Amino acid sequence: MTSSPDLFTARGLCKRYGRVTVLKDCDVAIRGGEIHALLGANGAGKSTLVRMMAGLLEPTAGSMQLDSNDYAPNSKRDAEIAGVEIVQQELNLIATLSVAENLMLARLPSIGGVIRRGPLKDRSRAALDRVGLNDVPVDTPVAKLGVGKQQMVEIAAALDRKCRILILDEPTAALSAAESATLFRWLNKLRDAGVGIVYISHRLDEVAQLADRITVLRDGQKIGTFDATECSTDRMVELMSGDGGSDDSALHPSRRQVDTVLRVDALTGGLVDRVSFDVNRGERLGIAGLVGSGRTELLRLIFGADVATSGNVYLRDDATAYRFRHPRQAVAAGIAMVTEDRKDNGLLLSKSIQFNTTLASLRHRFATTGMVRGRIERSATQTQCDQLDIRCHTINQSVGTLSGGNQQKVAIAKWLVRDADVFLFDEPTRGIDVAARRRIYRLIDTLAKDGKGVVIVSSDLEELLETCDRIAVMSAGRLMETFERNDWSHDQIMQAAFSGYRNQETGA
Amino acid sequence: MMPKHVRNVLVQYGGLLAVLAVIVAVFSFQSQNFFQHSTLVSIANQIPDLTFIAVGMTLVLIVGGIDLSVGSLLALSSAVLGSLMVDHDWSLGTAAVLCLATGAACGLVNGAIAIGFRIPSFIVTLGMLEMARGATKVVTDSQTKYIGSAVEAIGQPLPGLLLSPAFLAALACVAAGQFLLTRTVFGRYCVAIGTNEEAVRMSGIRTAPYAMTVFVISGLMCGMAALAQTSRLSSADPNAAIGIELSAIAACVIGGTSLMGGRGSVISSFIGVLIIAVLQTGLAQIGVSDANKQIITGAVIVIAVLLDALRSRWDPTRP
Amino acid sequence: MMPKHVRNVLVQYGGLLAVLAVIVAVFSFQSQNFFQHSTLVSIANQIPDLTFIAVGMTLVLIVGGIDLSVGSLLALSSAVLGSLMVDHDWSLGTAAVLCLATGAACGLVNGAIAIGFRIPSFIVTLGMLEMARGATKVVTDSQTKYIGSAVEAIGQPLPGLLLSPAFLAALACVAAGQFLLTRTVFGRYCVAIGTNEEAVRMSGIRTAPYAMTVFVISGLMCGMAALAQTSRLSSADPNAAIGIELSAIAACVIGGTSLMGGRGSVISSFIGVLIIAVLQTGLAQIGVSDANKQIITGAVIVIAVLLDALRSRWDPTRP
Amino acid sequence: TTSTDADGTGDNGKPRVALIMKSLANEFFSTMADGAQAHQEENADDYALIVNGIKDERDLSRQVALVEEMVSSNVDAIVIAPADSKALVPALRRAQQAGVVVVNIDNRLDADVLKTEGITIPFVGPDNRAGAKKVGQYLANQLNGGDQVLVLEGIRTSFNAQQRREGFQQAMAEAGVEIVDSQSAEWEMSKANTIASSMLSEHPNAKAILAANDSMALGAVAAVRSAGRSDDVMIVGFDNISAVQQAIIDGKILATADQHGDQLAVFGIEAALKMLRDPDTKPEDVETPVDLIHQQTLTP
Ligand SMILES: Nc1ncnc2c1ncn2[C@@H]1O[C@H](COP(=O)(O)OP(=O)(O)OP(=O)(O)O)[C@@H](O)[C@H]1O
Ligand SMILES: Nc1ncnc2c1ncn2[C@@H]1O[C@H](COP(=O)(O)OP(=O)(O)OP(=O)(O)O)[C@@H](O)[C@H]1O
Ligand SMILES: O[C@@H]1[C@H](O)[C@H](O)CO[C@H]1O
Ligand SMILES: [Mg+2]
Ligand SMILES: [Mg+2]
Repeated sequence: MTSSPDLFTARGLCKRYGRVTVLKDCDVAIRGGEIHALLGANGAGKSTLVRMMAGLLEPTAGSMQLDSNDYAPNSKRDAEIAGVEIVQQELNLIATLSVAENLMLARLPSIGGVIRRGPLKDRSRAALDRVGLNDVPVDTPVAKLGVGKQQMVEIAAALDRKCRILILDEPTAALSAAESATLFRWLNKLRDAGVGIVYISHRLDEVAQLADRITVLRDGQKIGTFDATECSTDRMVELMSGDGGSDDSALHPSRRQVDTVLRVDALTGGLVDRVSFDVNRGERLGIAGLVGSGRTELLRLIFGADVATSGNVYLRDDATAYRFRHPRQAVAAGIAMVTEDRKDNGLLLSKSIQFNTTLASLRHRFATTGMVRGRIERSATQTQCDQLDIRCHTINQSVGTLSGGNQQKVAIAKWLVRDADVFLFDEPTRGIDVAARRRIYRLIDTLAKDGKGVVIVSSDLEELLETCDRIAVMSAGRLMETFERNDWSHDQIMQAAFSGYRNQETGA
Repeated sequence: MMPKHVRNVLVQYGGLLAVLAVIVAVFSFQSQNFFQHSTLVSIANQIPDLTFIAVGMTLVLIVGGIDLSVGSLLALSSAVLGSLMVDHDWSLGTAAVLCLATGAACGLVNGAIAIGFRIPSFIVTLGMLEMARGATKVVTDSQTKYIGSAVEAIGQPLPGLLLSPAFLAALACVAAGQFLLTRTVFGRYCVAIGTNEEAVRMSGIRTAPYAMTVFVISGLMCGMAALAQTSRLSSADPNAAIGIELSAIAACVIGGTSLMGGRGSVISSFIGVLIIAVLQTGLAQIGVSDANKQIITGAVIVIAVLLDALRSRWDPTRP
Repeated sequence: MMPKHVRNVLVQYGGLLAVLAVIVAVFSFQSQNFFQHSTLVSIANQIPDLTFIAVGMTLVLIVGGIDLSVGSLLALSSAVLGSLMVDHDWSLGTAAVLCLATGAACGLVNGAIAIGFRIPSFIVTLGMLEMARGATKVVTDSQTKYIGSAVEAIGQPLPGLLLSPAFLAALACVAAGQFLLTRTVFGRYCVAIGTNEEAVRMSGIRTAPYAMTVFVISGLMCGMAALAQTSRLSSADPNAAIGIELSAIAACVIGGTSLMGGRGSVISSFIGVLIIAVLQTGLAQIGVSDANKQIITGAVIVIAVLLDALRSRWDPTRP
Repeated sequence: TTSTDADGTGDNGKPRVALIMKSLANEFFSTMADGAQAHQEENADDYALIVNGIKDERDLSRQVALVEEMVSSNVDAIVIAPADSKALVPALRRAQQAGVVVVNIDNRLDADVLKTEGITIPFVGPDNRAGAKKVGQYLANQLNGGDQVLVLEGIRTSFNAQQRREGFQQAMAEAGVEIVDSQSAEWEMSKANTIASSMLSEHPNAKAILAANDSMALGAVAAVRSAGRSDDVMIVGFDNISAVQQAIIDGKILATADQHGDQLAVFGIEAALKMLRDPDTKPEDVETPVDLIHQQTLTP
């Protein structure tokens, strides 16, 4: 690795909110032609740092230089002009505009203010094809895409812009391996072209595979910058958390009991086509698949968020066939669901941690005769904060001001407080750091131990391999195959994930 | 404990109370007759109508709706009261029950259509605004119903207390509304629904009954307002309360309630009502021209909200 | 190519056009005088005012704002026109320029305060509603300014065409507004800002100039409406257009514009205006009682939106 | 110029008369409408009637539209109580030009504007100034020179509001009574209540309130009552709507003027029918009576 000169340097960067300091005296240097990973636990200050680089946030103190010129962007526009692009952790698309308009939003091709629709279409088509989104029409409204596709659109937009520094804040959190691979190919190309890439991810194997250098943040402070070659994933964890490698992956104990707790029978609706499976008490069932394969839709059908056109759901050893028409019925029957898109339908961002944590169980656990009992509400919230290690100043802080990972923990806490027989998790560790992820795996293990049935949808296959008793694979809305823990392989699962589309092509 | 409480009140309502104090000070300075007992009594007599309506409106705005029909519902409820008492010789008590029921029933219709068919409440209540006004004309035969002293007790100061039952009831509704909003499951869910209805639904909560109830409350408050106004004027006027929806919404927004839902306080709306009422009374009292009255009213509304916005931007504890 | 285009229009506007057609059919059935040339001319003469205002309002609603001051701005612009022509003998041309400038300037003030200080536009324009009405009374000295034939040309049918310049200008504004909204960078940014202002800002686009411009356009449209109305009445009336904001917003919402911002169509708003105007005219012609007129109007507004909502729920291509 | 008659009288050959009023929610106008309807029923063979009003008294653009709509539905005559004395004239000229007979009732059109537009429209209605003066004089008899009184005006752009204010002023001036405050409550009860309450606070010595119509007088009654001054503040109104009659009997209102609203439209319609029957009649103004109403006139 040649040590090319620094393209970007930051010295003594600080960010304070009121009395709280979230980033202290941070020095960073990014070289042209490197992929520079930024690691740290949830709330360590990664997003804060890169948002300052991209002109989205004003530093409280410190200075930045680009090409050894002073660089102090006042807006994202300033940063773009200087050649700094960012893909943010949270989705930032305009739901009512088309995919093409979103892709080119700040650069709509026009003459005298009138949009040139030909070039708009062509250029956005090219940008989509580049990231493998060949099947997404450029004129669909973005609201019609699933979260994963939306994330891909954001990435496509960033890759389409010329830049010298490209910042990606957890770009793969909602992507499965196949999409991630396309992205990595492009990142490698850009690196070769001399672009400096800042890459934030909690998926350490990705980092190990991709990064040239690694900077680690802990509690708002920089721990150091390291060559990727001298950093194993264990070492990364150690640097981030400050203590030596913890219990790590203990053997996966099966908690599976004999009686079924959830049986899904030929459930159909939207893209989902006659999906059947069952989950025993204490069992963890993973659902894998490509982005857009219908996993989220399946969970929504089970939960009554969308209404199935046919098929049924059975719970416990009860013979009653359910087809829920409203999530309330599902919750009442004993199902909980942690949604994929926390910003959209998981959390009330402007409300406090406490408000969100107790929302689903207010009536059952925190009220007598319709009146809220503030004290037990507070203590239950505090317990969850401690258990899940939600990093916050107070439980009255609005959830919108938490770091992405900590927001996700609140979304989970809401259902832990509510309790249920069956837990549906849609991308439960999206944006969650390694340590917290362990904590959540342990938590899921506890749920299993208590005899709950758990369904986990995840785009992170490693996660499923690590936590689940069985993995079902969806492809194009159908459940293709189910693998037992003892006889699954990475390869087989990927094969199955593609199989639905292959059949489609040959069939057509 | 107590001082902290007082401080909280000051922090939360300080900006608005300051605006109110300034307005009172200016009028007292302009007219030696302003800051006196009779003015206060006259203001206390005027505000119950708008207060009742603003309480209901606050809740409706908080769940993310709007109720434009309040003026017509007031008129219709009042017409029912007047017609029953004048044309059918009902007693005040039973007629009052029907008056309240009328408001609540119309509110239920508003809610049922808006929520049942998922149509913007703006349109549903705009339709109701027209329909209820038309119904008022049918009920009264477009005649002002003069009821006379039979209905006056509600608005008359209680002996010794100097405050009318209507005023006390309005205060009680403000207190109850604030309690409902901040201390009950119902209130919490209303705030949640206004913030992000889909997220509430995905938490396994049925949103429709809550939103529906809020529209019924708003209708009921129109019935209360009708009682207060009818008693104050001793008559049921088919033209009553035209345009009051804008004043009520203004009071709520001055008090910091968001038109986008999810944020609001009944007490703050009440302070908004006070600001509007004091302004109206004061301007009429110092006798400025009609034109200047409007110019000043407009300016003060904007300035009040501006000051409150600046203050709360400065206040780090508020989101 | 063409058939697809036609189909698109039908899919997009079909529900509203069907409602309109039903209304026309019912009235034609009720009165042999309805479906005739002179009625159409009379409707065409009335609608320019509301059309202009609805065009501006659509844009304001789309960026997530609201403009309650439109009625007062119309009156003030009209008052300026009247006062200049009557009291200062200005020619129509120059006075008209100042009339438009008045509207636009007030719109600029609305936008500057609402956006500059981040105050809800509801409050700012409510303040402007009062202030501009007060100013109107100052300008006209609370007197109707009779201008006479000097101003009539604008609203008079062009020989041979049977349509007035005001009507043609209103149609042109609808077309221009729709084009602006769907085909220009400006329009797409307005939609984007109304959908998710934060995300637009994150994309490195400054939102303030766009939102500001939209308020100026709304003010300018009030000036246009003032020209149309003044010419129709040959006079500037200080009480003109009170309450027109509700009709304009109703027209927009009937047309599917969202009060939450981010969604709307100028053409649909225009169809909304037509529905309202045809309803008024038809009800006047068949001579139902005033009370029933209001009841029917309210019901039709709700039903129109209801039908459109049901249709679009059934239409799988719409989100 | 009777081209419209050809098809307008298509149904049974009866002439069609359109009555266009202001707010039908004001009792004054609903009485007027009832009177007209009763008259039409008695004379069902002579003419057909269409009654229209506007939402509130200020919605004049709608009233202009109504004129046009009535013309386009081929009525033969329009009898109108204009919401504005000036702004309606051009529309009425166009109606005349289309061959429609036009009669002005209640609120007189502006003479200068009529002249400028080059048309004559007969006015059928009371002398509002004289009526107001009568009421004012009756009140003045109960007052002493130097007493203070308050005035509630109607909408300032309408001619009859201006006339009534002048009538009040004249009567007070002649009696040496001082008007200490005069504000417009736009014909509305609740607005009048607010304004009267404030004026009473500001002028604790006021002895009377003169309201330009009865709705505002009722608002004033309530204001006086809640100020606890029912015994020393007198109130007068205008219109003699049914609601005030009880109040006058109860002694809460001193007097009002009856301008015979129920007859007003009838007089107008009769004038119009006469002009239709005989196109050569010169349109002439008709002054309708205004009578003073007080406790004695109501309790025989
Ligand atoms: N507006 C704000 N007010 C107060 N604190 C804030 C605000 N915005 C962010 N913070 C705090 O700053 C800290 C750093 O947040 P940041 O988003 O940079 O973390 P992160 O390293 O990106 O974490 P994650 O991996 O979860 O995305 C968090 O503790 C967060 O709560
Ligand atoms: N509201 C909607 N309207 C139309 N199509 C939709 C809608 N929501 C999702 N889809 C489509 O349905 C398909 C399945 O989406 P789903 O979100 O279930 O997939 P997923 O496997 O969970 O992937 P992701 O990682 O994108 O969440 C996608 O192709 C998506 O574009
Ligand atoms: O003459 C009438 C009545 O007095 C009414 O009360 C208001 O409008 C006037 O024109
Ligand atoms: Mg982050
Ligand atoms: Mg998904």
